[in-house]
Amino acid sequence: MKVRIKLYASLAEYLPMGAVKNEADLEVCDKATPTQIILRLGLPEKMCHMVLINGVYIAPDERGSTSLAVGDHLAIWPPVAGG
Amino acid sequence: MQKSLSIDPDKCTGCLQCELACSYDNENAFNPAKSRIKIFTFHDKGRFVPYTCTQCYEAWCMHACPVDAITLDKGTGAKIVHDNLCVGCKVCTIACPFGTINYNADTGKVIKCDLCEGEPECAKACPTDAITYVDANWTGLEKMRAWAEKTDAGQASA
Amino acid sequence: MAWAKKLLRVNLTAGTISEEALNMDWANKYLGQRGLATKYFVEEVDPKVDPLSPDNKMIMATGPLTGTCASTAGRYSVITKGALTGAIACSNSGGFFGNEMKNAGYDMVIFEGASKTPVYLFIDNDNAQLIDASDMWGTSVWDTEDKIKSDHQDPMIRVASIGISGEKGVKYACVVNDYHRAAGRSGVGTVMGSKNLKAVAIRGTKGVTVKDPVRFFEAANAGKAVLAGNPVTGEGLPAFGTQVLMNVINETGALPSQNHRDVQFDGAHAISAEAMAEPRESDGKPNLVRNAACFGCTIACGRISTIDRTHYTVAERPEYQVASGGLEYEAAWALGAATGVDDLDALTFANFICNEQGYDPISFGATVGAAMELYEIGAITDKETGGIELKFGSAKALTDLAELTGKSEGFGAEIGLGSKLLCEKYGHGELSMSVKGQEFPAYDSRGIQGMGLTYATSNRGACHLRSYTVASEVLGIPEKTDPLVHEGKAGLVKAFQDATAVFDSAGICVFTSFAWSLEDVAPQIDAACEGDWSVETLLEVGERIWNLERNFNNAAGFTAADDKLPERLMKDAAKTGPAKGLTSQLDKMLPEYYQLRGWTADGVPTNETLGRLGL
Amino acid sequence: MTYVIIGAGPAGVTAADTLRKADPKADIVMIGSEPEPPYSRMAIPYVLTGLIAEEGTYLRKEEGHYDKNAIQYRQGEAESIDPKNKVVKLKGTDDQPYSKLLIATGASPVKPPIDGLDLKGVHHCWTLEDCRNIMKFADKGADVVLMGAGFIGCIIMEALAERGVNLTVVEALDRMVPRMMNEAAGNMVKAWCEKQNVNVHTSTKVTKLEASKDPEDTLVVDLDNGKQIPAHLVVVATGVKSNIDFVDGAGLKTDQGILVDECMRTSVDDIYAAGDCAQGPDFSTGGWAVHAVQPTAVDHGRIAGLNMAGKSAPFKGSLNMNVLDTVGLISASFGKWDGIEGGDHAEVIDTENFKYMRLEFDGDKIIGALSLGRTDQIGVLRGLIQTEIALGPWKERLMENPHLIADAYVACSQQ
Repeated sequence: MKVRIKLYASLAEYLPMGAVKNEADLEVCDKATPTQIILRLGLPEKMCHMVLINGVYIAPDERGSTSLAVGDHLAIWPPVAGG
Repeated sequence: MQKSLSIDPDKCTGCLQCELACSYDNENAFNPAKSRIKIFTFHDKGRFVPYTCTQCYEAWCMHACPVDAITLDKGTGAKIVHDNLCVGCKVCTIACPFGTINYNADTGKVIKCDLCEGEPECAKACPTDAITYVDANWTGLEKMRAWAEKTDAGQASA
Repeated sequence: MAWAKKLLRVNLTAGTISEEALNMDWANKYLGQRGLATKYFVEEVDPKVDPLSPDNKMIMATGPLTGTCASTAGRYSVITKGALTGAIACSNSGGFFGNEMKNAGYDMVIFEGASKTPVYLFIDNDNAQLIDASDMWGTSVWDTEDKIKSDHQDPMIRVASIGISGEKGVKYACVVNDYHRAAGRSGVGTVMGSKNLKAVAIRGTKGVTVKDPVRFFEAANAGKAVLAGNPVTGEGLPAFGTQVLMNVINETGALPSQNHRDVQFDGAHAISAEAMAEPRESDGKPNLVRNAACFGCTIACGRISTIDRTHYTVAERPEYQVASGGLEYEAAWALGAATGVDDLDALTFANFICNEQGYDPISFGATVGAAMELYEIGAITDKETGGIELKFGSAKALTDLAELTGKSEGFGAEIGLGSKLLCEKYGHGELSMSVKGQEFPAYDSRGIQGMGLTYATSNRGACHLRSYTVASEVLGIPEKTDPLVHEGKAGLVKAFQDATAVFDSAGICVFTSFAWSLEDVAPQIDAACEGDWSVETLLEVGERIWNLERNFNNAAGFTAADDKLPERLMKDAAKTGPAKGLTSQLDKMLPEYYQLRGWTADGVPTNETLGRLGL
Repeated sequence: MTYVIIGAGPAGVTAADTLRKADPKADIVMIGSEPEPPYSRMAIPYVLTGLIAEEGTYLRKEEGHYDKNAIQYRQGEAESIDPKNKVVKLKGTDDQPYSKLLIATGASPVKPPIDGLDLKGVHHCWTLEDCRNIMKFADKGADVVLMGAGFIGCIIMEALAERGVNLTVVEALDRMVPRMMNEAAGNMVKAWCEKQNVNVHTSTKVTKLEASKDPEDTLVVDLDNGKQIPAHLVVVATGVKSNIDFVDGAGLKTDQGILVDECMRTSVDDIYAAGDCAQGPDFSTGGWAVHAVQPTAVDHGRIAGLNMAGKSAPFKGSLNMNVLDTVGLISASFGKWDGIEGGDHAEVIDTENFKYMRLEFDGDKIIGALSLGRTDQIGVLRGLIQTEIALGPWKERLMENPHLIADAYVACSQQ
């Protein structure tokens, strides 16, 4: 199934080829979890501070058990802040 | 291996922590106006340039001093102003083509970078490694020295 | 020791300047800057005063750490009764001005009265004088700063000034120092303009000392190490600035767009930190030139930017083709998302103009957004706008209005009223996205529930900097809470409010709080300042300051009825994103908040609370 | 190899030290004509003020410096040079043979043709001996007349003022420090001095000095404007001239001083000259000039030493520059401070605060500068001038605000 991957700030360098505006579509297996995708893209785990599926925060201990559905948006940030 | 201050303006954010550390170490107060290192800000280019004494080999300030009040610290290579000998004549301040030795009207003496006896506070305080204290041979100060050589001859060949 | 223990009182009506010893009893109870200056202000000013009357006062104040080597310790605040809000106003600014004031030997400068003719205050250590500024009146912040430095032939003078907008009464004019740092909100620059005070210029070379230097160095260095080791303050902010939030908040569904009709913005990426770093087509260079620090700041989140030379705003105007203060998140949101404009160069240009003419990009952008909605519904037409096609998404309308508002000309004068007065004037007060007259910043209270309470209870009107619960609700600092629920938010908001009042009163930047808790701050204050300063004392100081401000507002005529959000946020549910279907739950949070604060159900501090805090 | 240096001032001592470094084994003989160890005339004013003792003026402070470096320091006054036999003849003592000779005999104060300059209570301020004499007279409240408000006169003035004397300065030309300052700056210095209670007469000449008996052992100074000023002490500082009379007959080409090339060589083989007695390359004009100032003396000494030791080190020329503290007002001048024809200049005058800055340009390069009331980073003016930095866009900024010199220097040299 296809999901949309969004990697921001310093994680942008891990985006797959062909990414536009920090986003790329990725073919993943059914019920893929954020942890699986993080591993596949080679993202350093401690850099994955904010993991959002469709804008909803996924806590670290739920990243291996929460499954994505077709067309879901998985967005990941390193530790950032602003104001 | 003798060390010297290495300056990388590209890394400088203009925070002035170096000036604060320098002034506190030397003047017992946080006072950028009394710092021996100075950050130049080029506003419309977004550029910050830390600037201090190069400790040139044959220092103009040292030679120009009429009373031998500036001497070479053989350990660090720094040219040191001895307050007990300095008479405040200011000849060194016009002799130094970098303008990095300055008169302090409060004390009637001149002040300049002395490399903090080999542990420069500015380098310690710099949060971005724009100022580091490294082996003398590969420092950014070479650029300043290159300019220095244009000032007169005898400098390089000495 | 840390405090200079001296203040300068400038009576602009009489043209007199006098020195006073700082009230150290008050300093021990209110620390400095925001807290201490507010104490002076409420003691000296009638809460009912018209903000623009000579009876209003304006205080520029530093904190005890200002000018020391503690990280970020270069701050100052401007305290007055806000021209935009009529509430207590305290706007905080970085740059290098606060440090210079401390080095000249003053903790604060109190301005009272109003000058008959334009003047500026020049402080050269012990020598302070009011100087005629007639030749600067009608010039921009940038020109004023240059002229003062040139007149005194001293490029090291630090200047805080107002632009034309502040002179002409734009309600949200700022005080701008160092070209692009600003005490930005609530119209503190408008008050300054009403006093005919064009600028304050300072050269200070006296130095700042601390109580226990050895311990202070240790504490300050420990603090710096925490900032450097923290991924947010050590890596994220320097590299991406606050603008990194654009995509975060958009993804979270809390990015108010088009006057808060939507909570997400299609153009978010185009105006984000990521876009600022991308090479542009015309010259291959990114918008972002580099990051820059304020005085003593080891984070360096500031942006220095350039505008594409071929862009319509600057193609014929080389003076705007140089590097200058770039977009921060709140400004980018207001100039962009709030108006639906996704042209990064246009936003950067508007931001330059805000700095150059000294007015708040948040209130400006939000007001333009409101005006665009008024235009869309036909409440204002081309006749009022002078032919500007005021459509959501129009970069040209944004930049034209930026220039007009800077000079308070044409429809810019209307935009300069702020959204509340503008919307009321055209019969749609409900379209003003504001609290106590001050426009919201960049977070939607439906998608981040705590921010609704933050805005509603902020003593200076809607503001993110009074309790930045975004840190917890979205970013997980210090720990993650759920942004969509209202439970627990009253306590969260109170805790943030009290702690923030301490940061604002110490002379340091609130951004340190992404890494520092008061456990990191207390040792620095304790080593620098006379007296004993623990986390507990500081928290009490914070709570005391909050109640002091609240008391002033209550006396000024504000009531619980002013602690409210616009109907749109209470009734119109978010249309997209995680908060889809949700409205703000303010009515559930507010009573709990009052209770936690020790206030009556009407939002008035009880005698018991006041007594406990020594008020 | 025997290097002989006549003169033990800054040029001589610097040359001796340079020679020792460059040629560790050679014999080095330095001949001084005064009884004290080599000392600095520049420091004499600070003895007058009491800031330092006489030892504080010594050019080298390290104990046994000359012995340690095998520099033989010989008392004596050179009478003549015999280049053919390579010998320096000394008054009343043995001749000094040399392999290579450096003449660094400095300069002496000139005595104007005025009656009464030999009277008791009239002194130059040139040697430590002069200094001791002045100190005998210049007590607090004493009436002191200073003849000459040139560079040296002004340096002494500071010291005299600090001793609390009742000071009157008489300068023949129309302004103070006329050779270092233009009218605007010179007048500002005058106004400042008057503010510090120094009586200043410019465009005024001393016509004669007479002894007075009322009170005993004092003087009366007659001025050409008819005024008479009583004085316990008269200090004569009306200029100096190079000490070169003794080289007559040695075949050296001379003008104002001994002419030297860019390696400090005189016209005679193996004889070099340096310091106040040498007329060396002038950076600003490309010609030859005597620049009787400390930085030039040590530059000369170092260049001469290197070349004498066989290291080729041509000199780009000395920059005429001065720094002066006139009773607390600090001024500096560099290079062609009076500009060149057709060159631009930038000038700001702040009369109220005694601040002045003037830059002289040749195209987009700075060739000279005058500054009053500023000390910060003032040395960059030397850097800007001597490295001939093309300022480009910075010229316009300096034209607007000449106080941006340091910014301009850093911007143009460190980018």
